[in-house]
Amino acid sequence: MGPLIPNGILTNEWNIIIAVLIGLAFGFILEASGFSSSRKLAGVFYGYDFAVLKVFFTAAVVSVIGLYYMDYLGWIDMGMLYVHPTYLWAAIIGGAIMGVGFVAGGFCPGTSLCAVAIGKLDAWVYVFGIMLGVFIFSEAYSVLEGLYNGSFLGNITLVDSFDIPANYIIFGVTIIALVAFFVSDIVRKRIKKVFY
Amino acid sequence: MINRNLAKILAKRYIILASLLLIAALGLVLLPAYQKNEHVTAEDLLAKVVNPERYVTSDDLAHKIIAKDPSILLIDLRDEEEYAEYTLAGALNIPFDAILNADYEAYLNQGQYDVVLFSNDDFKADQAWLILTRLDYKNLHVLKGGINGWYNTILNPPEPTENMAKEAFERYDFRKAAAMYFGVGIKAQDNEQQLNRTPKKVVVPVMKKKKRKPEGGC
Amino acid sequence: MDKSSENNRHVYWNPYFGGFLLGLLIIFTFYMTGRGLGASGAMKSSVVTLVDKVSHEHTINNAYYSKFVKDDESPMNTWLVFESLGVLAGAFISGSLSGRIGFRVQHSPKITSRRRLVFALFGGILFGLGAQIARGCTSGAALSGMAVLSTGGFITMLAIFGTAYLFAYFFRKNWI
Amino acid sequence: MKELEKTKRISISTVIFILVILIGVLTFKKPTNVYKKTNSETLAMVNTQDYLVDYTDVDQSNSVFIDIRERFEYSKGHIGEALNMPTADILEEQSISMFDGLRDAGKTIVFYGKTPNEANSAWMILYQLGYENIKILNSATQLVDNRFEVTNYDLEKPIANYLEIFNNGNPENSEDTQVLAPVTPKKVIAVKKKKKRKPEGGC
Repeated sequence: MGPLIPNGILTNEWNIIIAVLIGLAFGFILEASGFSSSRKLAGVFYGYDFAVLKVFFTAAVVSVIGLYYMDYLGWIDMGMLYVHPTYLWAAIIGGAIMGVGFVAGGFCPGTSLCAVAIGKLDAWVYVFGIMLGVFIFSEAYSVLEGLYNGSFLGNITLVDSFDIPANYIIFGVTIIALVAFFVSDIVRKRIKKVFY
Repeated sequence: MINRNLAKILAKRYIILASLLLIAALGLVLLPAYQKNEHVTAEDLLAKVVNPERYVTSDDLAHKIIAKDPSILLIDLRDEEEYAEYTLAGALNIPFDAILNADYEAYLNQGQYDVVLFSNDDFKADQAWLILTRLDYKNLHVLKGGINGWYNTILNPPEPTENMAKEAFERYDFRKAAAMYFGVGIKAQDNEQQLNRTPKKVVVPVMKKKKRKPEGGC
Repeated sequence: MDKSSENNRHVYWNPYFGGFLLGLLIIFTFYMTGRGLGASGAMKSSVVTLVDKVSHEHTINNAYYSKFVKDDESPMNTWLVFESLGVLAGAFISGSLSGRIGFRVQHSPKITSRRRLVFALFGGILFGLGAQIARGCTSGAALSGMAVLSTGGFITMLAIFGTAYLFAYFFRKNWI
Repeated sequence: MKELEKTKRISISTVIFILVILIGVLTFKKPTNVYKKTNSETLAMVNTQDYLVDYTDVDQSNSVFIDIRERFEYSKGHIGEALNMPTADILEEQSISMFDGLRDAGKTIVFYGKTPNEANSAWMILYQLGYENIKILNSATQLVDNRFEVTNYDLEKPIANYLEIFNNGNPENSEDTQVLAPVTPKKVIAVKKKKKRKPEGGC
């Protein structure tokens, strides 16, 4: 049955409308969860606020469980979904650069857009920085092309990588997430409160 | 009392929520695996099989070819030699063995043309139709009777007898005219010309269907 | 506690609730469109559009820009741009409901606004660069990738948070 | 940490989420008929002629004839022992259990219709569902003078040398008469990509 638009059940014109609606909900959820505050976001790295970790892992676990249930029940065709491609070194190095950027700037692109919407000036600067970063990447593309296109492993999932059935992986991820929640609560109690 | 009980439950609320999540994940592991049908289920396939709409009669097809209907795409499922010998006007050759080749997918799996499959009879064409329909390809049709039927009705129609209805005569006239159109029974016709013409190469610029391409999103 | 909007400003959703709804939203997104969420793609589109406006020649010659420039449509006409417009609107609605709207620079009391802005710019540049290399940011690669168990998504997620924790020490003054 | 105190909404939504999953699982019905053969396997089988059987070659003691024509045609006349099962009914529960029984008993099932073409679809669907003991009677059947006759049938055999028909009635070969020859326009087919697209995406 699903996904609806790629299967032609809904016409492509809906794509734009749905994009705006999804964006609305996305922005609302991020903002209401407090992701428009850079200090709240950065808290995850200093142990005074684990909202990022909690929201992020809850979302990942809920979505992966939900999607696989829907797949089981035949409501959605997992084969039709876009699987983020794996370029091993690009993912590691890109992720590392993003990590430094995250802790230095205190936002990621999605949250910075939320912060832009409610008038945080540092987010405006941050978004400008992202655009500058994109610009730098594009200009230096000839240098980075090898990294960008290298070590391509295909649109693989963990099922392909580890050769374990998806259900066990999901179960493992759920346990990891729950342990992470538990540990984060312990850590937060020990660390000096930061008011922001 | 109630408050105290409530407080007790509330103290454990996150543990309860966590175990609910764990149960949901565990359920996924424990659910019995089953084999899935890809694309069209057998029941839907049967419903399509029973429906005679997939058949195109040779008269209809002749009408469409003569009217130069741009929406039909004829696919000849016989092998290359037979195709080279004789085929229908404008038909494209996809040998029966090759219908699942990725090269031909663009012709068979598209929403632009009404694809008419044909072979000598309609046996092979029906089988191809069934295999392709199971893949959920749309707009596929089968020429009823195949080339043999085409021969018997259009190229070499049986003459109606005196006591037949008027329609039969009209049909006969049409078939005769159609046969003429397709180059049969025309006197003083250049045979060589005919022979060279029939197995014409069909030029088909195909836009490949968009494959799932890893695209740099950000 | 949440009587005045001043107090309300710092009261956010239970993070589990936010995460739960976000998870449902991801499911919905995949169910409707077959793709995940994203954010930085919109910024890339804006950059491409800007550069294209300044010098069309340049975008065509550059191997990276030319991927996104088509003759018949604007590079802004992508799913992610519309989604990002929705994000802006949605965040504005949520912010105005809890009284969080207002132009200000948020920073730790130990640093100046100026320092915060410099670091924001620096972080933004790095994030923009990294997001392009890894083909996605936290929402596009990590979150949506994890929802379909994409290996790349998990690697990106681990790389982002791993490095962030490693470097957190050097930036501690900015936050604590 | 005010937000952590508020657990009402998350509890309610979790319960609803679990409920939806539960209802989904409880109401879920497994697909009854599952393809056992892939498309390429089917194609390979179809290309052999193993599934066609001549009337004389049928091992009468170990075979069951099934007439896949409509009921009234069957009632007019049929092969001696044949059962009737119109194509539309082959996936009914009773039919499937009958096929299962016959398969387990090691019997061969022979489908026939007016022509092999008619029995083709029913055979193909059941073959794809994994019933390998079904064959098609490679014969035409018809009712002649109230007697049901089974005649040989030439499957997919070209009935004529098509070229001959062009030669017939064209005895003289003149070089200069292209006037009447209809020049079929070269068909230019631009196949556009289909509506159904793989989702693309990324961040």
